[in-house]
Amino acid sequence: MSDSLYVQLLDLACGAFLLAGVLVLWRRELAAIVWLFALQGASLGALVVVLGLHQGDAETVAVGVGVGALRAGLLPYMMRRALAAGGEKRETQPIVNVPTSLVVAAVLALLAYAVSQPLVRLAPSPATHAVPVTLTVLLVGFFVLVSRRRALSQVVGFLLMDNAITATAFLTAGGVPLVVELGVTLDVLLAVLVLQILTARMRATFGGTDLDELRELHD
Amino acid sequence: MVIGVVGAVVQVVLVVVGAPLLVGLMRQVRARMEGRVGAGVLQPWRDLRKLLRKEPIAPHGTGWVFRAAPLLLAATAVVVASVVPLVTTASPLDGAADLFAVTALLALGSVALALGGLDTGTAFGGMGASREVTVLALVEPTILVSVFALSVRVGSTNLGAIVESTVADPMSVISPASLLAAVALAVVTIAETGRIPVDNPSTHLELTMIHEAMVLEYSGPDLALIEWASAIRLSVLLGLLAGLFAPWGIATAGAGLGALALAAVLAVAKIALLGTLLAAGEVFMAKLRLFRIPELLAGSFLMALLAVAASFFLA
Amino acid sequence: MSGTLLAAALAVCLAAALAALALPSRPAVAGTGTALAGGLGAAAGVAALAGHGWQAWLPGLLPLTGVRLALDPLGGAFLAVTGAVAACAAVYGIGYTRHGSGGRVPQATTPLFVGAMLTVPAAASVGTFLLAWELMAITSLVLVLADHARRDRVREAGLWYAVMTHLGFVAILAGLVGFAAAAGGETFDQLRAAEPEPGVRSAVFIATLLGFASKAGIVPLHVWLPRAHPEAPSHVSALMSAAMVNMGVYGVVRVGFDLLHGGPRWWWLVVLGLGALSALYGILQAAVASDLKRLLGYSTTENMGLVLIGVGAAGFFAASGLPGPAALAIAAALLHVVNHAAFKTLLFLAAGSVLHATGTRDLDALGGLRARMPYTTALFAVGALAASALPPGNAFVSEWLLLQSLVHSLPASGVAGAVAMPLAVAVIALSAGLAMATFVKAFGVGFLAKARTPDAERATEGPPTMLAGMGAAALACLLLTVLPTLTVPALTAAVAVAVPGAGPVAEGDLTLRLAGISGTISPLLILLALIAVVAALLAGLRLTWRRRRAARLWDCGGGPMTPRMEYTATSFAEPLQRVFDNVLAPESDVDVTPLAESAYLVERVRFQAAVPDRIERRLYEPVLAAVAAVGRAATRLADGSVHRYLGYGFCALTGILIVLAVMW
Amino acid sequence: MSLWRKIVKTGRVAEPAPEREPTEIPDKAAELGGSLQIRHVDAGSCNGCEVEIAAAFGPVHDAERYGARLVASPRHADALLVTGPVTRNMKTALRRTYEAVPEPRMVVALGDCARDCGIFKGAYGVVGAVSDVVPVDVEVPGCPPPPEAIVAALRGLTGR
Repeated sequence: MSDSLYVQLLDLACGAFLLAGVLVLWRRELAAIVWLFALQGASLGALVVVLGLHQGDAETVAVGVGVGALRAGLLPYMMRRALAAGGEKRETQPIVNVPTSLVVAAVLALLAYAVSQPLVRLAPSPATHAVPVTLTVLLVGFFVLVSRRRALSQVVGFLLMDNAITATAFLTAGGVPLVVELGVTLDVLLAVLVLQILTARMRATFGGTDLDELRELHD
Repeated sequence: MVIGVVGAVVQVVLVVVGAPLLVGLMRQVRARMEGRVGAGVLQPWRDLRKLLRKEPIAPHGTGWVFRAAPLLLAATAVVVASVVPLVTTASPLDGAADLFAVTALLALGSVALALGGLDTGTAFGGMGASREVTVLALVEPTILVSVFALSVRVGSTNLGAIVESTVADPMSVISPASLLAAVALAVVTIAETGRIPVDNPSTHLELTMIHEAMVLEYSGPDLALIEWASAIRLSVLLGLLAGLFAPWGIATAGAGLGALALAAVLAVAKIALLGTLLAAGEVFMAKLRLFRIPELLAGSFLMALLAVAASFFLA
Repeated sequence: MSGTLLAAALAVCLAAALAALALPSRPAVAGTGTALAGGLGAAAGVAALAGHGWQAWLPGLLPLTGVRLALDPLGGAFLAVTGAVAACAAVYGIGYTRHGSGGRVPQATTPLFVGAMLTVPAAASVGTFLLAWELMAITSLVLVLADHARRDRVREAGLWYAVMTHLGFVAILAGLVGFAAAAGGETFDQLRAAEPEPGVRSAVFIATLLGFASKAGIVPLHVWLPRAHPEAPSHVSALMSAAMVNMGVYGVVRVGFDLLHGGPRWWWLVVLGLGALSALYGILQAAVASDLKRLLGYSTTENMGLVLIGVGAAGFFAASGLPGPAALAIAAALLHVVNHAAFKTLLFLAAGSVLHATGTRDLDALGGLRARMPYTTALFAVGALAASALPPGNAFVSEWLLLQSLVHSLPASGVAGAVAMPLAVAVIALSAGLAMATFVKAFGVGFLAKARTPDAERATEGPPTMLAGMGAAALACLLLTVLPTLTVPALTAAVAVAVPGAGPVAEGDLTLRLAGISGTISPLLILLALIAVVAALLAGLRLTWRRRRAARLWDCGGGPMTPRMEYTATSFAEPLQRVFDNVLAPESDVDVTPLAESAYLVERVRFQAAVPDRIERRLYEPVLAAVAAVGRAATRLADGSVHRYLGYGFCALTGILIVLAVMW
Repeated sequence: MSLWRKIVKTGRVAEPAPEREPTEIPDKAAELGGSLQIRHVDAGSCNGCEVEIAAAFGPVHDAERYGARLVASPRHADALLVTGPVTRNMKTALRRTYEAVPEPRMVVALGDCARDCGIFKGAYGVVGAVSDVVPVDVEVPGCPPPPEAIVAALRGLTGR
C-alpha cells in the first residue's frame, strides 16, 4: 500500500469514526443511534485493518476484522434486541437540548485538538495525527453519558468511550495486546448483558428507564 | 482575459436561461417519482413568459421598498452568477468578490425580499420575513466556517483560487475536511434556497411558509423576477457546490474556446445531476417543524467546525 | 499643521461653550461652533494621519506636570473620526435642540464634550490623558442628564453611567499611575522607553483594559451603555455611541501596543474573548430589543466587540511573530472603528428624527414613516444596510478584512490560534447574521408598512439642518463603501504605530488587494455590477410592461386590515428569541382574571413579556444587593452622636499609626 | 428503502392523456401560452367539488401536465376556480378575491351550484350563482363534475 493511499484511507476511516460519534448527539431515535454506533464500529474495524495492512501485520488485520465484527455486528444486534423488547423508542427530552449539544461537541473537538498536541508532537506520524479525533469521540461519549436520559443512550455513550480508547491504543501504540483487548471486550459484553437484563427487569417493575426517575430507587 | 470575459458571459447566459429549466427538471423528477406525468421541463419558462405579460399590482400602503425588492433580488442573483466559477475561473469579476462576498450578496437579496414582505404590512409578509431572516442569521456561521475550512488548504478565499487548487490536486476532495465541509454546505444550500426539509416551495398553507409568505403580494412581472431569481440562486448554489467539490472540467485561465465549451456542457450536467438528486431526496422527506430547523443548522455548523478541525487534526 | 488645526479646534470649542452660555440664540451658536471645531479636529486628524506630527508642552496650564499634547498617526485616526462625528452631530443638533432639550447647560456642555474627546487622542502624558478622560466623562454625564426633568428613567441611567464610568476611571487611573511609577516618569515617551517587569506590565494592562472596556461598552461592563445612550438627546447619543466608545479602543491600542509594546499571548486572548462575548451578547440583545435607541446601543456593544476581536487577534499574531496578519487585523479593527462611527452616527441621528417627529422610540408603536419622512427613511436605510454588513455597505469591507486576517493566520499561529480563530470566525459570522436580522427589523418594522399609532401617523420630516447632519453621515458611509482602496492605505501609518515594521496592508485602484496574501475585493465593482443589472432588468421589463394597478392589500377577502394586524418588532424577533432561549432567558407572565360568576369564564387576560439583560440580572443585582445590605448594616454605626463620630476618627488615626509603626 | 421499492414497483400512475376536445379558447386565455395558475375559492360549497378538484390534480388525472397549477395567493393566479353557490358571507370576499387577481383574469364556475345555485337555489343564505357576483368565463356542469370534466375545462384554458 502506498503511503499517500494509506494516509487517505486512514483519514477517511477517522473521519467516519468521528462523524458517527458526533451524530449520535443529533439523532433522537434510539434505533438511529444504534445504527450510528454500528457505523462507528465498522469504521473502527476499518481503521485497524488499514493500520494492519500498512504494517504488514496479519495479526492486527485479524484483530481489526474481529473488532469490526464485534462492534458493528454483535453489540448493535444485542442493543437492537433490547430496543425491540419494548420501552421508549426516542430520546425525547435530553438534559442538554440538541442544538446546544451539537455546539458543545464542536467545542469539545477543538478542546481535544488543543490537549492532544503534546501527545502528537512526541511521535508525529499519520496515525498519531488522528489522535485528536479519537479523543474527541472519547469526550463526546462522556458527554452523551452525562446528557442523555435513556439507558440505551447511556450504553452507547459508554461504548463510544470504549471505541475511542481502543482506537487511541491502536493509533499510538500499534494496538493493545490481544488478550487485553479480548478481556476488555468481554467486560463490555458483560456490561451490556447486565444492563440489558437490568433494563428488562426495571421495565417490568417500573415501566421506564428514564434515569432521573431511577434516582428514587435508592431511597 | 478575452477567454475569461467570454466564459463569464457564457455562464451568465447559461444560468439566466437554464435556471428555470433546472426548476422544471426538478419538478419533473418529483412528478415522475410520484407516479405523475409532469408539466414538462419547459413549464417554468411558460409560467415566466405569462407572468411577464401580466399586470403588476401596487397594493395600497406599499412603497418603493416593495417595488425595488424583486429588482435587487434578481440583480444580486445575476451578479453572483457572473462571479461564481461555474464554467470559468477567470471571470473578470472574480477579483471583485470572493466567497465571503458571494454569500453576503445572496444575503442581500434575501434581505431585500424580507423588507419587501414587511413593506406590505400584512401579517403573512411579516411572518415570512421574520422566519427568513432567522434562518439566514443561523446559516451564516456555517457558511463562513466552511469557507474557512476550504480556504485553509488553499490560502485564499477567492473562488477561482480554491477551484484551481482543487483541479490541480483532485485527491484533496476526498479528505475528511473537504467531505465535512461539503455536507455542511449542502445543508446550507438547502436552507438558503428554501427546499424541503427547511421550507416547502409548493406549499399552500400560509402558516408553514417561509419564502412563499413574503411573496404573497407580488404579481405579474414582479413575481416573475422573484421566481426567476430564486431559480438562479438555486442553480448558482448547486453550481458552487459542484465547483468546490467536483471542479473537474472548469476552464482555468489559460484554456481555449474548446475547453470552455466542454466546461459549459459539464457544468450543465453537474448542476442537473445535483438538482435531480435534490428533487429525488425531497420525495423521501417531510418538512421539518419550524423550531427543529435550528437543530439542523446547528448540525451543519458542527460539520463545518469539524471540517476546520479536521483540516488541522489530520494535516 | 495638525497642531495649529487642533489648537484652533479646541479654542473654538471653548468659545462656543462660552457663547452658548452668554448669547440668546444658543442652538445655532453652539451647533455652528461645535461643527466648526469638529471639522477642524477632523482636518487635524487627517493631517496627523498623513504624517504631519506635532508635539506641545504647556507647563502653565496644569500644576505639577503641565499639559503635554502630541499627535501621531494613531491618535490622528481617532481624532479624525471624532471630529467628523462631532461635525455631523452638531449640524443636526442645531435643528434638534431648537425645540426641547435646548437648555443653557446642555448647549454649553456639548462643545466642551467634543473638546474633551478631541483632546484624549492627543494627550501625551498620563496626567493630561486622565484629565481629558475625566472631562469627557463628566461632560457626557451632564449631557445624559439633560432630559432628567422629563423622564424618570434618565436619572436611573445617569446613575448607572456615573458609577460605571468612575469605576472605569479608577481602574485606568490605577493602571496608568502604577505604570508611571514603574517607569519613573509620566510622559508617554518615558513610558514607551521603560521596561517594567512582566508582572507589572500585566497588572497595568489588565487594569487599563478593564477601564477602557467599560468605556467601550464591552460585556460584562456594558450595562450602562444601553441605558445611557438611549436616554441622552439623540445627537449626544450619536456622539457617545460613535465617538466616545472609540476612546476605549484607542486606550487599549495605545497602552497595549504602543506603550507596552505588545505582550504575552494570553493578554490578547483575553481581549479577543471579551470582544467575541460582546459581539454575540450585544447583537443578541439588539435582535430582541424593541426600543429603537436601545437596539442601537446594544449594536454599539456588538461593533466594539468586533473591533476588539480585531485588536485581540492583532496582538495575538504580533506575539506569535506574525506581523503580516497582525497589521491586517489592526487595520481591520481601525477601519471598523471608522465605519462604525459613520453608520452609527447616521442611525442615531435618524432615530433622533423619528423620536423628534413621533415622540416615541418604541418600534412596536412606529411604522409607516416611509410616506411621511421619506428622506429620513432613505437615510436610515443606508445606515441599516451598512450596519448589517452587507456588500454595498461600509461595514462589510472592514468585516471582510477582519475575516481575511483570521483566515490567513491559521497555519502559523499554533494550537491556541487554531482553536481560537475558527471560533472567532464563527462569532463574527453569527453576529453578522444576527445584525442582518436586527436591522431588517429596525428598518422594516419601524419605517415601512402602516403606522401603528396615531403618533406615528402624524410624523413629519425634520428641519433641513437635521437632514444635513444625517446626509453628511450618509455620504461618509457611501464614500467609505466605494473607496476602501483609499481608506485602507490611509490607515497604514496608524497601523505602523501599533505594529511597527509591518508594510502596507493593502493597495489597489478599483480592487482592494491585500499585501502578502491572496485576497481581493471590490465593493465599487460590485455596486456598479448591481446597478448595471438593475438597469438592464428595467430595460428588459419595459418591453412587456403594463400599467401598475393600485389595489387593496390581499386580506384573504376579509378585512380591512388594521395596523394591529401587522407584525410588530417583538413578534418579528420571536423566532430568534426562541432559538436563543438558553442565552437570553426571556421572562413572560400570563395573568388571567376570571369572571366573578365562574372560574371558567375569563374576563381579562394580560400577557407580559420582557427580555431582561441577563448579565445585569446575574452579575450586578447580587452585587448591588450585597452593597445595599452592607449599607443598611452600616447605618447602625451612624447613630447621630458626635462623640461617636469623633471616636471613629480617633480609632482610625491610631490604627494607621500602629500599622505604620509595625511595618517600618 | 421501502418507499423506494414502492416507487419503482408503482411506476406511472397517470392515465394516458385523452385527446383534447376542440373547445373554443376564450380570448383572454390565448395570452396565457400554456400556463395557468389557479386560485381556488370555496364560495359555499358542500365540499363535493373540492374532492373532485383534488382528484383532478392527483396522480391519476394529473392536471399539472397540461400547465395548470394551484397557487396560494390570488396575486399569483390567472384564474379563480369557484365552487358552490355564493353565500352571503362569501359575497364580498369573492368580489375582493376577484379584484386581487391581476389582469388578464378569468373565472371558472365549477359545479352546478356555482352555475345556478343547484339544489341550494332560493336558500336563505345564498346570494346567487357565481355569475351574479363576478363575471364568469368558463362553466363546468355536474354535481359534482367528474375530474375528467374539470381537466378538460382547464385544458380549454391552457390550450394544451
